[in-house]
Amino acid sequence: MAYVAVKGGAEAIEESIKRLTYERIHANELLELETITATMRGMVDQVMSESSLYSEFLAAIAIKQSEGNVEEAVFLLRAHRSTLPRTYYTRVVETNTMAVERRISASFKDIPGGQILGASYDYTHRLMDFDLIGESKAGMKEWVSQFLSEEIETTTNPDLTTLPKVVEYLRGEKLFSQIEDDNTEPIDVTKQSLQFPTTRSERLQVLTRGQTGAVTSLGYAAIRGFGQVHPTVGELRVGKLPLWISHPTEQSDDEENDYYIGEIKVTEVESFVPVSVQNENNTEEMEFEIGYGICYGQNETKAIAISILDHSLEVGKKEYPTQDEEFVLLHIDSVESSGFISHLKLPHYVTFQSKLDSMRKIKKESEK
Amino acid sequence: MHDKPILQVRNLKKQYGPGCADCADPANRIIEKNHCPKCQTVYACRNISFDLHEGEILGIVGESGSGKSTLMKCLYFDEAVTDGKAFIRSYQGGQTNIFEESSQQHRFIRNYILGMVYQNPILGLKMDFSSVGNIAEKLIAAGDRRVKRMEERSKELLEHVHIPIARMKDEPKKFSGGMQQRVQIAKALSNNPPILFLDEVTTGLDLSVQASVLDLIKRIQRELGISMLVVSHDLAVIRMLANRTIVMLNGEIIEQGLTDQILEDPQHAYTQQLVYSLI
Amino acid sequence: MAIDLVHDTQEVFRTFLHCMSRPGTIKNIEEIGRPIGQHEYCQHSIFVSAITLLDAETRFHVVGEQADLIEEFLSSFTYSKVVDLQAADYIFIMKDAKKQMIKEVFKEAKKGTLTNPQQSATILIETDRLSNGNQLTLEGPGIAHTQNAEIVDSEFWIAERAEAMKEYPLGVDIILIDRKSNIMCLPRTTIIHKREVY
Amino acid sequence: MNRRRRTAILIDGSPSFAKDLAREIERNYAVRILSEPQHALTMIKLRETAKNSLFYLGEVLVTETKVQINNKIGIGIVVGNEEELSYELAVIDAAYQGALKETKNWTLLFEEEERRIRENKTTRERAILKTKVDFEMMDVE
Amino acid sequence: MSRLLEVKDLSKSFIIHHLTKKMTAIETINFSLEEGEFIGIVGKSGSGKSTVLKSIYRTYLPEKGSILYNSEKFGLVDLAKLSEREVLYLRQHEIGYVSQFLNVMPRTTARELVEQAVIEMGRPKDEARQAAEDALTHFELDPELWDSYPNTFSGGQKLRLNISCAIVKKPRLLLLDEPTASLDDASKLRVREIIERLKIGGTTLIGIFHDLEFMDGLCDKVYDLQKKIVV
Amino acid sequence: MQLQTHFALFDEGSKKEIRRAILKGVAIPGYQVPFASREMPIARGWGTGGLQITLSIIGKQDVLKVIDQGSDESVNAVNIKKLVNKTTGVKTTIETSEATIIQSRHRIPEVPLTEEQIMVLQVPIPEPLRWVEPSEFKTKKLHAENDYSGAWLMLFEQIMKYGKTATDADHPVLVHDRYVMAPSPIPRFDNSKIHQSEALILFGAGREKKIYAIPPYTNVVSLAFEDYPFEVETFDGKQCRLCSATNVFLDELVNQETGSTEYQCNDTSYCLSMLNEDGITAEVEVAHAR
Repeated sequence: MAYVAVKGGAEAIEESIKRLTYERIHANELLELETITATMRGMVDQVMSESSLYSEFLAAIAIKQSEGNVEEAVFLLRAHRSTLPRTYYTRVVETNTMAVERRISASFKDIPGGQILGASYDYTHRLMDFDLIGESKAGMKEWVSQFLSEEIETTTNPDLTTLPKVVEYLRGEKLFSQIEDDNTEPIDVTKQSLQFPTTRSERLQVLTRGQTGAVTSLGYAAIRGFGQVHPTVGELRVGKLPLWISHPTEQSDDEENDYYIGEIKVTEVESFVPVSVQNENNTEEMEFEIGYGICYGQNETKAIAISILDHSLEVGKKEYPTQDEEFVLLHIDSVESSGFISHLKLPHYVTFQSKLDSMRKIKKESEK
Repeated sequence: MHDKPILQVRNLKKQYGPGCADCADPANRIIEKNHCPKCQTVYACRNISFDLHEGEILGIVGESGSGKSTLMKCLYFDEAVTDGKAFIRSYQGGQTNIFEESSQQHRFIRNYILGMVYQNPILGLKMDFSSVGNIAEKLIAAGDRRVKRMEERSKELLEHVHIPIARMKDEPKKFSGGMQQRVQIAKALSNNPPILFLDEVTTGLDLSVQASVLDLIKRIQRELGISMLVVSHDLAVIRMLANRTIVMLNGEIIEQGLTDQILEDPQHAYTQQLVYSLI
Repeated sequence: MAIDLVHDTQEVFRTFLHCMSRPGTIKNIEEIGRPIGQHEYCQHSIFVSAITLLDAETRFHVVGEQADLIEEFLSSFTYSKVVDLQAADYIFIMKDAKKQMIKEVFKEAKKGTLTNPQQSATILIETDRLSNGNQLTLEGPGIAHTQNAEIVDSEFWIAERAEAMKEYPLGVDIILIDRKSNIMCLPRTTIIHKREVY
Repeated sequence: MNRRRRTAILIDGSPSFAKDLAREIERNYAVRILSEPQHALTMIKLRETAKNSLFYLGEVLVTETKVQINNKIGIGIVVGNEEELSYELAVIDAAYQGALKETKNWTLLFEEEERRIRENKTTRERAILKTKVDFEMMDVE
Repeated sequence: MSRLLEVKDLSKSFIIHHLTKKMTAIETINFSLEEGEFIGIVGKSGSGKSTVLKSIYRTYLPEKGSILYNSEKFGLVDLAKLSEREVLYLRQHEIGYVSQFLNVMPRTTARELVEQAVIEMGRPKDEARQAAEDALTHFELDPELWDSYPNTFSGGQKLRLNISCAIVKKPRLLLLDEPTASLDDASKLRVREIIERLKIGGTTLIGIFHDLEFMDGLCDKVYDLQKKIVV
Repeated sequence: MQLQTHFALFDEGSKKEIRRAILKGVAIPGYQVPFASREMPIARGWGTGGLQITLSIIGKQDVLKVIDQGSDESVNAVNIKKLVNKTTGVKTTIETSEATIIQSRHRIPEVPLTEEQIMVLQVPIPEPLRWVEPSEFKTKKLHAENDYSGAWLMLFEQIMKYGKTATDADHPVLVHDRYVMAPSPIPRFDNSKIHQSEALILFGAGREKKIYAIPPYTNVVSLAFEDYPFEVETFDGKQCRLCSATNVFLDELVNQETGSTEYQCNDTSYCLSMLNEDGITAEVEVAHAR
């Protein structure tokens, strides 16, 4: 019997992947993972935040593998997390335990504990620094030792882990209502698909893992005109949060017996949004509400945009797309949006043939 | 006369909010108008009971906030009742409290037994679909699967409500308010529902248009014998249409009677005020 | 324990999938995960069924003389939470369950909601014997024409099951397991006719 | 010393600190590795401060090791790709679980390391505070 | 002859809430009516003539007393306490009411108006059409007007249309509430002829008329509201 | 440190969750069961839903066939097959009758499926009402209330506008007289293959996080009005230029040299088996490899 072979894509795929490797390495330059974690802080932070997986080490591998393509790096990390067991949940992290590295408020000129600029691009003049062309290791070393040896004015007992929060100060003033801790168990969107209407925990989780650009754009739209949020940044903090987990099998709830496992860097924003509410006498009154944003690493615009969208979705009147939870939450995920857009590259000739058939028949019908 | 009402409503209650110590007990509740000043709970409908008989038009009149529209929405399942019962003669032999049925059954009742004409045609029509499509939608919902038959029925109804057949494929968004309202009525009538709800159907229309819509409703009722519940804040509309009238205030029925009696011999202070302001 | 969590549960699942897709069809899982020692509280096929379906994300309930012991045993193995009948995703009715309790199960078990009919209980019933005898006739999706079935003690729950299914898509789905580890499934779409006995 | 404080000093302290303690135990006892250092995920549960409700911030990569010394199991979990440290943490945890005699002498060492961590923290914070904006009013004579 | 209607101790007053005032319109009225009789009600302006008719028709809620009516459908009933549904039935089938005012839908023709009255009784449409034409011919409404809107009619034309609507139902009891109030003499005469014809046809009537002359020889008896006696 | 891939990639917890969703899907034919879709090593929209089902049901004994747009050798099909093979070691085939699991995008093979096979279809947009109602909350409610007038109305409007229905692939179907379902973008030609199918058919939408199923021997009816019957794509008078098959779904190709239109079996594996039966030796070029 004769044998008929099919020649197809298998070889082409192999060659395509080889070609990709060639593109990455043909210039014969080696990028160490340490170089990425040490010098690409912004990219590493963005990748960790969008992939919802905190690991500078894995992010660096992903960035290297994807040649610096953030979308692809996020994709790699997300796929990798599907293969890892999730063994623990942390104790509830209270963000007032943050070791602050930067902290500002736009609401007050000065705040208890002070405006601390930390490391920020905000006041750099965005001029190209051509000195970077000839940067040398020796020069770097010298700069650092000079920096560290600079006289530090003695500030009495600095403790950046117990800075008071601006919102607490205003709550003391009764400008915000005191809110009891709400210990409702959150829903994990990675274990249970979104069901509308969503809970607050689902919204915050989707927002924090959202694509930076998408979240920023929608946050911008919400304050520019396609939404109704007019926020003031009450407090923006960048710093490290310590993590604790309880013993996996011991039943004791004694926190003294917890494991400390390390810390993660986050950006946290509380935006103050004036809203009008009806008071007891049925007259309108102004009150502040808080929009909350937090994300991995130092991603300040993203965290602020999250705080705007958080408030937008809490209002949720759907007059604007930015208040429509389905519109916002279903479209900001990097892996989902880039995946579906890119699937348009797949062949569609069967569906196209079907469409052609339908159109030809309609044409015939109208010619009758 | 012992004919069974086509629709019986008993002790229908609808509240927005949880209620508090001051207002939860209906017997000694301290509220202002229809809401509790303390917890802001709104008692939109309180213990509403009435019967709708075959072929009659029952008017419900009251100012905004009286609960009349909420009542209508509850009966059409647009809103869930807080408590109460309702029975429809042609559904399960009138033995089942329709409020306790599932949303699947509610949809069935809406599709087969009820018709609704909203004040705002946007709520009752798909503005971007053809007028004939709009009418067909209701027929489809009621199980019709023949295009030709639905097309014919739509034409017939559009003619009935004086929409030129030449415009049957136009979308309602291209129509005037009065025409939209007439398409909506045609749609609501398409599957011959035994019960039709009309919510402020002439509000916002020009006077001459109002007149033609009212006339249309009356004619339809006469010719098809459909039972109607007409909600309006406008006594003139009620006078034109209703045989019997219920007056609502702050979520309660304060008076009911023959329409001419309500108009000429109103008993309640509020009804008197309403009637005097009409004349 | 010689059970292979990866491949044995896959095999059991495929059996369930086959039987759920073809109500009335009988398949045997006696040999899956063998050989291992006797389980103290329930037969092996119940145990492998449980570890196939249950994990920390699910909630279950056992009805029978030794319910507490079986619940503790399965829970420690799967981390699945033991809950009341009304909240259970999976309900195990053991052979020695009181008949009154079986009726109770069908009354109280989650039937799902119209928006989320999948949020309904799956009931695993242990029975003495399953066969394709002609006591019952089954009809519905998954069955080409009709399918015969014989389920020992089914008279205790057939009417209650029908009552639980009265508003499709609400309902419960059933996995039957007999003493010889035969499996038969009755999804909510299956209509059961009792053969008249003369 | 309780585990909460102990693990914080081991992880935040200098790498050699944990290493030295673990080596001491290894020299005197047989350490059986129950599970090799491996990657896993830990989900972070966080309280937001607008409504004080809880939500999941995301996962963090951890390295986890389990060891056994004299029938006592020790667990080492640490954020990041930290094969060695996670192993050392497990060994030290097991040592404390078994209340091995070596641990009796460690308390002072831990306190010493903790002091060093605190000093470093102060230096770091002072440096950060150089970026604090000074709003003090001009003195009016 | 049998008794069709008996009014016993009928009183009616109005409470005007915003004036916190109670106005008594009629008090302890008593009279009765045999089948086929025509009773006229007289009294000076404001004595409550219309109140009596409206109470019988239930446009006013009777306050005290009873109005016993021998219904074909329900037997002996008290119109003061009868359910609204039953009152509506009687209005559609047994009791007619004619006043000088015309209350109609704005876009309804004279013909449709009369047809409606028949259709409301549950008769088929073609029968209603025939009955309407008969009535309009009978009451001498110019056929040219049949398909126009009644708003444009003269007083006499409106009245004849009103009567047509009432009569087409062949009511057993017809209430005439000053139907001739605004008519010229010629028109009044035609109305008188119509009433005479009704009487001959066996309709029982209660009437209020503005001028007493009109009633002369038409009524079998007259009830004086002030003296509270039948004369 | 051990860095090796688990059998079928997923951790067992993920598989269990998907399996539970599949069983509920089978029990409620045509109903879209929500599940916590995992992120996969291939992109969303590239078959992650189908792949998640395949990886959750597959066992060592299974034989897998993967097709994309009718073709076993399309790059996407090859790629998915490669991933499953790499993580499970199962045998793969292009022979429809040999396979126990067939994962496909946009086609159901021409060779009738059997009781022993499971068909897994990849679904981009599982919601048949999505074009009538963009909100997921509302479409869920419409399904709950058995209100499909929107879907019918769309067809009605097409008839009003064009004189006939204008749907192409993914023509909605009514399952077991209750749920309206998107059959995935298979051509209308394939709709009848789901009705009373001998094989179990599973549908997976990864990005939209839904799984649904059609058990064997289930009534599946393409939505159509009584007086405007459902019509499939027709290839009247056309036949495959290679195997001469008729009554199959054909690809329309332009002959580069002559410029004329030619037709060829879309199901390449079917075409091959036809050719092999005839004893013709040929090499089928897969024109759309890219």
